[in-house]
Amino acid sequence: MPPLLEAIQISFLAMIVIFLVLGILIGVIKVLVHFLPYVEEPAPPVRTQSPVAATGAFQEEDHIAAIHAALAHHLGKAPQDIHIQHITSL
Amino acid sequence: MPPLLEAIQISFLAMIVIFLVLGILIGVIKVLVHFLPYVEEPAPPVRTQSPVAATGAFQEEDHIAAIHAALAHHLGKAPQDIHIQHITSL
Amino acid sequence: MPPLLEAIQISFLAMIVIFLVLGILIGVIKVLVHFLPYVEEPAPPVRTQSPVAATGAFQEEDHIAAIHAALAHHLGKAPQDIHIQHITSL
Amino acid sequence: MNFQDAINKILHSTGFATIEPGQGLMIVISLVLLYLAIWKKFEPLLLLPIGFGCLLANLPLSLMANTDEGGLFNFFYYGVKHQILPPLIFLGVGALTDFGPLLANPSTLLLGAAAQIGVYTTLIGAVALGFSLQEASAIGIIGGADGPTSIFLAAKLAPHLLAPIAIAAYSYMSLVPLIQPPIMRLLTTEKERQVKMEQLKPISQTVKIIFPIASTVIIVLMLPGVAPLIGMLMLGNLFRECGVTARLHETSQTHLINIVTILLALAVGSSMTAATFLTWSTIKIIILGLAAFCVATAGGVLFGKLMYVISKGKVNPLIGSAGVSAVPMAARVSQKVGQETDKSNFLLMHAMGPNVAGVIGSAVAAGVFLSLFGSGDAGAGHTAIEALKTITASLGQ
Amino acid sequence: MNFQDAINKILHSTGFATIEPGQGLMIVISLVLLYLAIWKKFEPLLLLPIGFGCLLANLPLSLMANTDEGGLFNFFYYGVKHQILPPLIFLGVGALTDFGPLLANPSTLLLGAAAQIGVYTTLIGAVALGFSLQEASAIGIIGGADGPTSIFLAAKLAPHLLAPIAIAAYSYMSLVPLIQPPIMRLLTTEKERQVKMEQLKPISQTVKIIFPIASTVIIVLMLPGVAPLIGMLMLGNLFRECGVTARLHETSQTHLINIVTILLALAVGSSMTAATFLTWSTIKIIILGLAAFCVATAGGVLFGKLMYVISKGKVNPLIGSAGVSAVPMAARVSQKVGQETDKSNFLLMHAMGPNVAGVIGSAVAAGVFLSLFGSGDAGAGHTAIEALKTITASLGQ
Amino acid sequence: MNFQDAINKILHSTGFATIEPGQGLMIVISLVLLYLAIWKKFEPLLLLPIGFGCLLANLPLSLMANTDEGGLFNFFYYGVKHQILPPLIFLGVGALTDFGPLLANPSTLLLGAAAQIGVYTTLIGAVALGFSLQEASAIGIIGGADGPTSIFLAAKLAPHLLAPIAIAAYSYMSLVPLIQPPIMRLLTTEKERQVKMEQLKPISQTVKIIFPIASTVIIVLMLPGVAPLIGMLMLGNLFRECGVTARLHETSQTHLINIVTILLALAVGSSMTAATFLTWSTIKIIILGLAAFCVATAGGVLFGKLMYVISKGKVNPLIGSAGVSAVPMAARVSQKVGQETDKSNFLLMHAMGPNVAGVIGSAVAAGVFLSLFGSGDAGAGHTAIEALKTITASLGQ
Ligand code: NA
Ligand code: NA
Ligand code: NA
Repeated sequence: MPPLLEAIQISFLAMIVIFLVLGILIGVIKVLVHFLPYVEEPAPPVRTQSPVAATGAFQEEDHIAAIHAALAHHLGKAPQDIHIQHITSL
Repeated sequence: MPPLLEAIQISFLAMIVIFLVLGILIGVIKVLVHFLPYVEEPAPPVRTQSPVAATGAFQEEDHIAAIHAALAHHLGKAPQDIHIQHITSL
Repeated sequence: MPPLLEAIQISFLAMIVIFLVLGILIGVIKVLVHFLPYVEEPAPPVRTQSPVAATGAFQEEDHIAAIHAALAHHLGKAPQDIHIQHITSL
Repeated sequence: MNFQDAINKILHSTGFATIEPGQGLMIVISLVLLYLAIWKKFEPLLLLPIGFGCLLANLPLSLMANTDEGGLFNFFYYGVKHQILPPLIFLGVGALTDFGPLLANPSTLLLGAAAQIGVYTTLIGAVALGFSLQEASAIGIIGGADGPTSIFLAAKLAPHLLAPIAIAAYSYMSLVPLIQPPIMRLLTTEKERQVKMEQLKPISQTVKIIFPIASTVIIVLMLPGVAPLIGMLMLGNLFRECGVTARLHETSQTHLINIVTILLALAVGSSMTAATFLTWSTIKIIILGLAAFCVATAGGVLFGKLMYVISKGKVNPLIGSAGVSAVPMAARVSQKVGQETDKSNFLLMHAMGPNVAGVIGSAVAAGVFLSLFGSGDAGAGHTAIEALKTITASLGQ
Repeated sequence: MNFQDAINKILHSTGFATIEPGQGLMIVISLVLLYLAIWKKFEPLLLLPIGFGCLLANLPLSLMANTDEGGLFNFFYYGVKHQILPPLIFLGVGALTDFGPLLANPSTLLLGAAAQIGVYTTLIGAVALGFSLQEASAIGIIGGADGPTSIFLAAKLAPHLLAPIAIAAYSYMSLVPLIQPPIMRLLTTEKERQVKMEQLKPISQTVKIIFPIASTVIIVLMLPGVAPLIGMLMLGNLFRECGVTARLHETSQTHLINIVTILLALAVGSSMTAATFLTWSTIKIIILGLAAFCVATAGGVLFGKLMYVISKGKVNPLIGSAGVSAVPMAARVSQKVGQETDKSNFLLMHAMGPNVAGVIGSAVAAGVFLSLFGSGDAGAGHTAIEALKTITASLGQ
Repeated sequence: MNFQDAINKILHSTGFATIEPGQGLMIVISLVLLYLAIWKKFEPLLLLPIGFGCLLANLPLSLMANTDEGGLFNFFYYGVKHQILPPLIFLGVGALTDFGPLLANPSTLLLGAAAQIGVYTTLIGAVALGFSLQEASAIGIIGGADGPTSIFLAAKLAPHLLAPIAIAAYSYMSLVPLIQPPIMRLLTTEKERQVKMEQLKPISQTVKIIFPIASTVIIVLMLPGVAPLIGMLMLGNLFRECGVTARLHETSQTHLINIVTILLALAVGSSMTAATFLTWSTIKIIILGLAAFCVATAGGVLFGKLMYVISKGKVNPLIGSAGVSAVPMAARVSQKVGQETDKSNFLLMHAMGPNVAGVIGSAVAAGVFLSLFGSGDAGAGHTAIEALKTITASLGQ
């Protein structure tokens, strides 16, 4: 068989193999996605950000915690090692 | 000597060797700890957190320093390159 | 040739080679620096810190952005995923 | 002979005097690569160290060519010659890849397959230009637009062509934003380019975890020769998705891939010597590589048009060109060309599906070649060629 | 034969057809390992890549088994065969380990020694089940609950059993929270479990620096065969404590240990082939390993009871079980079982002493085996066996 | 023989009994190195693992010496023997180095050249003390104050002297703050020390990018033997300056250099055995190394005085001593001695120019030696020696 003809035939069959392999993969993915559908995780309750919370005490605690962590990092201590005892308005 | 008997004897002697080696280690540790006791380092004076300081000016400086560092990081500058000139109550 | 004499002559010629190589390097650097002079990049306008800005609204926005980023990091979210809706004086 | 003469002789003894024209030309080529990497940002993570490796390899008497026994880069080249480094790169690529868009729209895998048409037409072209089938395969894979896959296959099937193949692969990957848009515009109608695709559905974490395992099993069963590449790619992705190996994920996608990139790129660069690079083969490979990229782009877009028809206008054919891989640049090109027609059209995430599919597609294409031409007699490709010969023989009767 | 036949033949030519039953079973085992690693969080940093390595090694014709010359994992396995990778893991372990609790209460080293009773009873059991003394030693060390030590010793004394030994070691380490509590409850009285221990004294930095150096000198002088393990463990700890090598400490405990873990685990996984793994030996090793863990736990707790008596009730025997190592899980088990009886009892830090002592203890136990059975004729173990033979001979007279 | 005797025999069988006096002395030396590294902060990143490697190598029967086939450190030593590790260290050094001050004041390169006078006077001294020319070269390079360069050259020209050369190089680098100031004060007048230098001009990014490429081409063309060192140094610097390879820059200057440092230092330490280290050569090398450092400092300062004269008082000769490299300690010494005379004088940035020039200077000096004495017959040095012989012959006529 002349090489060019062989190359053409190889190309043709190789494309078939590729489509076959990737086609099987598609089937597997479809089966997987069908039987293991995405289920939205219940939002972690602690982190809910309702508009109300944003203005209320809870959110404020969160602010303080963030500053607490920043300070801990700044002071080079573990967060549990420092206790914010008083926060004055800057 | 039958293998099982040999195994038992080996086990027995090996336990002796292990206890011997670790026993020597214990002795060395005891000597080390005795002659090189822990001496509490004098607390770095700058970082003392007396309850009084926590409400006073010093602590506030510390807060500002922390925010200063956070800002420096945020602005992508070295801390010494920025100067907080005024802090308004948010 | 006695080894010591050889060593002395080698040392002498080696120093010449070193000065020659580094001398060429100096010439290349001088040419490079001459033809490719340093041009000051125009300062990025957004980050200018005029004394006025430091007390004004712009700087305050920057503070908020910094706290925003810190909070985002603290909450483990991407900065664009959280919206600060209200900031109360702590 | 006086002192003056000695100094003169020293001056004339430098490598400046002993340099050969081929080395001089290779040094110029290495400087061009460095220029493209640094100032044109052509895949700088690869082309900068490749260019620097080429520079050192061609400075006379430096013993830095890949073939200099005991030379530094000879040790690095060991990892290319034995196909150790490309799979480790793929470990990092897997750790960096999100197969989510592909899983949300699995039929985009077909676009990743269609883009491999560039691989096979180039194979035919290479044979027509006088290369052997093995060489032609290694050249064809340039159309797959995956550096590590190209290096892996070239090191196995045509090590003497490794340098131009690697250079062509990375160069054209950088040129994707120039090569693809005209072809994409030519082959699509404005109506097609305006198609807005449905938002991708989210995928459960379990599917994301099972996918790398399942695809490894399937692909390696069918094409065992590509096991190191596909295996490491999917292991990296498993590190990423499984949620319990954060340490290994982090290392794979940062310092491990970086270290391996440095070693691999220097080794590839050190193989760019005048003897292997300054040949007609190199020029043919450069031309064939460009053709491969163009055909691959066209193949992806045309298959996209087919999907547009079959899906009754739900698939924008512009995402087909992303099937060449060159992650994530080809996907960005789809996005950009899409927005030329309609500013509110966001194709990026849709193009990420065929984009990562292209990585798998090229690895599969390499697997077919390995089962056809590799040592051993393994896999679907091998039997395919046997079947082919039987058919041909029976047709000839 | 027509085209239809060709396609059919391709379909039948895949690895699906050539797969052997042993490979199929090994693939199932690899999937079980992946399941345990990902969903049951069984030592995922090791068992996930081990499982994936096993999967690739057993896909037919992939050439990914440790014995496939020129295969990718064959190169990784080089580092296991020559005992290069386990010491590098131990460098990271040392960098991650705080010997402070051990130094504050050095007698807990005896608990780390007592837990090695699991090693030696298993040795006897293994000999009873027909293993040679060398094999039995490598199996016994599973009771030491230290993966790198087990792999190091198995690679030296019984490389053909490496795979099941490594799997057993890491699996049972993961099962510590299930295996230990019943044994601990059975062997202790409520009064013993209620013991609250005195707070640990702080240790000077100087002692923390001298300890790794001194213990290296002592252990290697007495058991030179274990020098690579103990040496690298203590060097890592010295990087941590000395205060002047922060860079090396950081690298040792993050990216270096991560890279080595990936290579080591894939190499171990690639040694799990049907020929070496699907044997009666494996089943025996699995059973012996479980026994080793149980006896080790019992040994630690019983010695803890002895220390309770000697210390007149100051030592809580529950910390004894932590002597098996499996850092830090076994220490957490001590804490948890302690709190079942008294919620206000915090044993964690006290259990960290025997916990890290268990790491040293197992390495010492490995050293004894190496001096008994390793090449060369070095160390205390060797002379011990000579002395033993003399005794036996004299007794026999 | 009873049980008592057996235990006694075990006790006497430990390495304590088999240790040889040479090993004992080497262990003491290793402990001294650890002491200097940890408590005196003598180059701890190198001297700590070197000392620990030496300790392990000299514990009897540990098989941790560099020459123990199959031993752990024998594998690490492979990377020293084949000159793989020092260039990788230099990749990191380049990534960490800012050549800006050198480019702003290129004539400081001459100070880096002048400091190499320490290398050559030591060469003469070493020959006078009976070393061969090759050995003398490797010893002389200690005066270059660059660890990786010293190790690279010693591994090539005098591997049997590697250990004392490496130890001397790193020790004296640590002692720069003690060795240099008296020499600097002795050789300069108060007026000279008071010179305040003009502020350095900024350098364009383009020049910073072209410099590592251009200097590689020039130096390797003239001295090809040093290609691995200079090439990797400049590649690391190119990673740093080019702005498009941040990933590779980050890895080169952190975890890659750290990993290589650990392997290199342990390998060097493992070569410190009694047989190679406890010789008269070592003592001579220690003395010659000190002389080299002193002469190098003096050479830099004296050339600085010359530049002071030529520049009509614009150059402070104190920056000359920084030409020995030992980055950045020698530059800090210039700063400190300068401030002794005038508190408002800031020489640090000015001293960084000669400081990094010293790194290049020593590499160039190594290149001269390699072209003189290395295998092959390459480079300017080689022809220089030929010219020299011709001259000598003609003079002799
Ligand atoms: Na592709
Ligand atoms: Na243990
Ligand atoms: Na120097």
